[in-house]
Amino acid sequence: MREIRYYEALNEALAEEMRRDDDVFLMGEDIGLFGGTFRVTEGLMAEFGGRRVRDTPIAEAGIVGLAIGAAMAGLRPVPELMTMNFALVAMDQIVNHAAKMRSMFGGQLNLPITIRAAGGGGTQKGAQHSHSIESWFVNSPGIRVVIPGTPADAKGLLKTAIRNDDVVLFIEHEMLYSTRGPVPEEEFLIPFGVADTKRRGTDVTIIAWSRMVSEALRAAEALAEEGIEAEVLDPRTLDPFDWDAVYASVARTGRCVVAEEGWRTVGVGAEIAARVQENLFYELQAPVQRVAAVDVPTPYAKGLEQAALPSSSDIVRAVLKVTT
Amino acid sequence: MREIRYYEALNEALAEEMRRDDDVFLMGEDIGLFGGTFRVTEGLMAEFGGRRVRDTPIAEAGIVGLAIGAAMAGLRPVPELMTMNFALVAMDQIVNHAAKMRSMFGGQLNLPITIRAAGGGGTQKGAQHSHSIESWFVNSPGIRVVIPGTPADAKGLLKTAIRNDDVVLFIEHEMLYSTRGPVPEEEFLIPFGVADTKRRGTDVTIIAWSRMVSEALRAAEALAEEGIEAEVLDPRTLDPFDWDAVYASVARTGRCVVAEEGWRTVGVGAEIAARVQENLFYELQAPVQRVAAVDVPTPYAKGLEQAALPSSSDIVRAVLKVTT
Amino acid sequence: MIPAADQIKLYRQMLLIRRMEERVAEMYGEQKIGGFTHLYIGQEAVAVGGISALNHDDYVIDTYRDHGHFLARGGDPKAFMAELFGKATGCCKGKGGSMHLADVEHYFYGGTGIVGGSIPIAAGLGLACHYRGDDRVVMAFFGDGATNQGVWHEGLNFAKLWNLPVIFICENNFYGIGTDVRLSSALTEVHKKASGYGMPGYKVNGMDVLEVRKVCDEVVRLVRGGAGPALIEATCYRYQGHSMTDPGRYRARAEEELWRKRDPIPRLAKSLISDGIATEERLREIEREIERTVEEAVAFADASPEPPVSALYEDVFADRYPSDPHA
Amino acid sequence: MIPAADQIKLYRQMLLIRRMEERVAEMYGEQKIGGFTHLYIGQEAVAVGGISALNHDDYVIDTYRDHGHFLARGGDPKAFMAELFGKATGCCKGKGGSMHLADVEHYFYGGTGIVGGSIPIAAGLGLACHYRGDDRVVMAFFGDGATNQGVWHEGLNFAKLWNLPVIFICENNFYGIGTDVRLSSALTEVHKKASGYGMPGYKVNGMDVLEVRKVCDEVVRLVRGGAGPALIEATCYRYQGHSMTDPGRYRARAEEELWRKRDPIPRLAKSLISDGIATEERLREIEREIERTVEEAVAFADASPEPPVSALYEDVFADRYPSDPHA
Ligand SMILES: Cc1ncc(C[n+]2csc(CCOP(=O)(O)OP(=O)(O)O)c2C)c(N)n1
Ligand SMILES: Cc1ncc(C[n+]2csc(CCOP(=O)(O)OP(=O)(O)O)c2C)c(N)n1
Ligand SMILES: [Mg+2]
Ligand SMILES: [Mg+2]
Repeated sequence: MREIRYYEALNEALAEEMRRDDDVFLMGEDIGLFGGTFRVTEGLMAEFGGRRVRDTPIAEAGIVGLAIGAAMAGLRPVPELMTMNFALVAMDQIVNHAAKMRSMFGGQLNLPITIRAAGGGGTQKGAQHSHSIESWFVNSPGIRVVIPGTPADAKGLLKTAIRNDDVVLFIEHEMLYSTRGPVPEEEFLIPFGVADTKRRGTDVTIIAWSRMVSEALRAAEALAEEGIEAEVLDPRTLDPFDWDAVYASVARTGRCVVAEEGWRTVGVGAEIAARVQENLFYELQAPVQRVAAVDVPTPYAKGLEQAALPSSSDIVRAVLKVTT
Repeated sequence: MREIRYYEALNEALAEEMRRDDDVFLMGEDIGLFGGTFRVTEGLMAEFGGRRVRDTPIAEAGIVGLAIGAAMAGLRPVPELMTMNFALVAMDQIVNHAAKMRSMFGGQLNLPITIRAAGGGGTQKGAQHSHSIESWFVNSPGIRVVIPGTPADAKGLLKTAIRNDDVVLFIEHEMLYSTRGPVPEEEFLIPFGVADTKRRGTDVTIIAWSRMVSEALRAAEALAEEGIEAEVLDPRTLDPFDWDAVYASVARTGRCVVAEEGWRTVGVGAEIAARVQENLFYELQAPVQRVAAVDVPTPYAKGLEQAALPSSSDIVRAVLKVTT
Repeated sequence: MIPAADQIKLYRQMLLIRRMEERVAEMYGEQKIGGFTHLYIGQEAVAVGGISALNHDDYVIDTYRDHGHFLARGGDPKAFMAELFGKATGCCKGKGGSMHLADVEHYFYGGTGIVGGSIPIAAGLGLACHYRGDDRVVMAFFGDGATNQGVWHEGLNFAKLWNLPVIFICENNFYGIGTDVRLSSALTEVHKKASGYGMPGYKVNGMDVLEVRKVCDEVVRLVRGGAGPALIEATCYRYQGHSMTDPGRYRARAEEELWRKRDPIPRLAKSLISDGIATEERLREIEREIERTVEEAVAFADASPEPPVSALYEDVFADRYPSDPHA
Repeated sequence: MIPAADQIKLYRQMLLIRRMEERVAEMYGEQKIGGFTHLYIGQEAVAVGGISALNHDDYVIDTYRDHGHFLARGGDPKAFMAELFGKATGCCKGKGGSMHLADVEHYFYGGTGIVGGSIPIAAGLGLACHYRGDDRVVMAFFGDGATNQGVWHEGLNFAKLWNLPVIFICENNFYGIGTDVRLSSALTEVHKKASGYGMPGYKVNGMDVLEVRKVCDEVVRLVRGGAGPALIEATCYRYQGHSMTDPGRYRARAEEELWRKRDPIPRLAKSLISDGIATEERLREIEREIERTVEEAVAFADASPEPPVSALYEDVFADRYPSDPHA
């Protein structure tokens, strides 16, 4: 299969869905003339023009608000917040407006909005520019959370998100944009709520998403050399969440490690640990371990940043803790 | 001991700290001439004047921002956001500015800010006005989270918060303001990070905070009639968190139920369940159970709201699940 | 000159809102209505004058003080009262309540409980008009307090930047809860805030429904014609407290009395009679019709069923998945 | 007329910033500096002209494009370069990086990475001046793009409402990343946005340090005297891309060349000489001194130690508790 980059896969998904449906349009900072901070929207202004690819002021709450209004009127906006860091100024519009409106209005309308943003750290952008705060949105009802870790997942899930009739937060990752992977040439969609087994194994289940998928795979290889076969499961969507796949895998392996880039305390990993012990109390051979960021604002200095964020060696350590 | 209401206890704390230190001042919507939406600041404008009790525009991000600036210059602002619902428009100032600044600046300054806000639902205020989102702030490093469930805790912790040199989010509860309880006449402070055992018991540990403390106590009484003695532990501050107290209690009882008013998925209860199973894997007699709000936007209709939010009977059910 | 039939309709609508709100207050007292309930009494001329200047398929969007606009937009009084009662037959199936009335069929996109929250959404509705190339307009109502929120600024900038067909109507009742506009806004003449966006700003007497209607007719015509957004400040007064639990002690009696003399309903009644548009008898008849409507709405709401607990799990998403909560 | 010694100081500071930034670009190329790094080259006259109008204990606050202001405020060039290198000797111990330079001793309250985020904070510093009754002022620097953020609006409203001593300086370089100000602001003449708050707005040529200084002298005098806040728009141009990774293809060559002709440094050099304030030799001497300063800064940064891993757990809070993370 051909290999393309994560950002190219996203770009294809946007272009295909825009060709398919005139109601789909993009808005965001520097997505048009500039081509997108991470090149995801490159060439789209040229193909679709300024009506459908809209450069905006730096006003993320406004961007989400406009998307809500447009969706109320039946359009399918795909607003970009550039990065998840800027979702913080738009929290109220995302969580208290977009996510609750359908419910508050008794189902009178759909809000088919796909909010795109790049999450994550790892490139020394410092405390304010390194957020992995998917846990807040998973905590908030009324919004789907999609967080692909490979080019193929990025493409297939973005297409599904755009066709989905609800509010979707689509979290990309700054460090993944340039990574390559096989992506089918022909059209495909990936359903929400279906975890993907990125590696089969029998001794431990590692649950990882976004950038942690590749870290988990790297860890699994290192572990294989020690004779430990790790299964790597990528939920791909955190809401809906494929609990069945998690339970099935952990029931088999008896051991579970969750790896996430977000802060440890009250991260999504906490939820996974809580549910796994609830549902597999007697099957678990060891406590669920969590690998996550240290609970401090991400520092700028390279060494400190690396110490703050989780990596494959932390995953290896956590697996060894429960398997030896 | 004399009994006073939760809002009166808070009012005393503010007045005492303002008398003690001229650098302490209040700002917020309707806190001055109006006396505070929940009467917490009643009479303070009369005693301290408009310099120290400042009515503001409806601009919560601005309110927090101004508090940051004032704290940078050495003052000790106590901004009020009226309710936690409005913290959503101020998330960036709270989490990405206030909470991170000390760290980003390498410890060059302290930010002694106490942000007060009323959380919680239960009075039919609907989806946008019923938030218990303490989990987001517990996830965010750099900010303390204090959440008292009784008048005495409210007073003692607010005084500590105001004297504390860091950013504190002080979460009150709309339904607690009018509740009464014993509060010492003489001055007292309650330290952060020290859980309070609200009831002793041997069979199960119920961890609960804010409004869930009284629900847990009610549940414990009902359980006592069935011969089950529940210990009720109130962490009172979620950051710092008194893990030792939790572990000690659960090590004794072997069973743990967490009750919180926030949404279940990725609530603070998830973190507690995750840590307890990590640390007491072999002591636990049954999986940690969580009692929390159903993962839907809180509906307005009374019956639906009651079905959405957790109550003492849900706690009883959860305890019975692990004890019988 | 506003046609006679229209003037009667304006009268009927203002009176409907007034009488309905009076009943809402009673029902709140009887605890049939709960939560936050913000009455519109005193401000009727703004909703009625403004909305009557619209086509049936123009968009309207609102704040939590949304009872008047819902009714002025033609929302069903029965569904209105049932919503406040938290009944399954309410316009939002009892899930929204007073602050979140919506009626998509009438292009009424509802109330929000977050001050200022609707402003960028209004611009988004305007964007949809542009995007589709239709000639609809958007009318957004909000209070003086909302103009100091960040999103208000963002919404107005977007609207002007993209020349969106949005009429922003600020109901300046001089207070945000208990806070005087002079303690919250650097510019207390709200219409002048339009200057920061190069947008035209208008000021109207919000206690005179005919004036509101006249100005809105003109502004709607301009905006529909492509002139870009406009800001209208309608000065008015709420006669009751901010919400049902507010005794309103922060306002001077004299101020309240002054504004009660400007009541928009008797004012229109007087001119209808003096202009020979209606007789006193006709107005009494309208009053009786409205009383019947109100009674029917209350009876309907009373008789309606509560939403079943299963409703808790509905309407959150259009698409459902196994991990969604369920009964 | 600005005193001769001051003019030389202005020259020295602008040149220091320019040369330092050129070295920063090199060091970024050598990967000694990482993350986001936004150069200030081209805009030196704004920071230098503005900050030189202040007392040493007035407050300054900034955005992520903060190198120039840090240096103009008297921040240590060594601590500056070490911070960019992520070293323990940096002004923020290597924890802040390019976007978060701070120097509290010099009343420089640092950069924020969030566009507009510093604006209400600036008002808060102004509030502290009022609260304490001292006669300090606050100077807040930000870009044209920031003026469309919600908190910008909130901050300006607060400042005017409470008459706080804040000078808001917009460095209008006509772009926010690659977006032309005409595509982001309904009002492109940023100083006119002051009208929405009843605040005075000034426009200055941000490529002429003497003009910036003159206007700031006057505005600072007024603001310190109690006149309330002011907004200054300084038109200027950044010569490099938005950040180190931006080739800046969205700008026309001709436009860039035009602005390069307006370079504030040769402009001041010329007038220093023609006004008899300095000889060419003196200017060359300054250049040499600055080169030494720059080299020393780089050498210092290079030789400095990385922060130890234990630093990760420090500085987050003033008070520590057992549940805080630790090594
Ligand atoms: C963001 C936000 N902050 C605070 C509140 C609490 N609150 C509800 S109504 C209100 C006053 C609003 O005043 P105004 O906009 O003038 O509208 P009015 O009530 O006068 O119609 C406030 C502060 C809120 N709902 N949302
Ligand atoms: C809230 C927020 N949104 C987006 C960004 C990404 N961003 C960084 S700088 C910038 C452009 C800012 O332009 P301007 O304010 O004109 O300042 P300049 O870079 O021209 O100095 C943007 C969009 C951000 N840092 N913060
Ligand atoms: Mg008002
Ligand atoms: Mg700019």
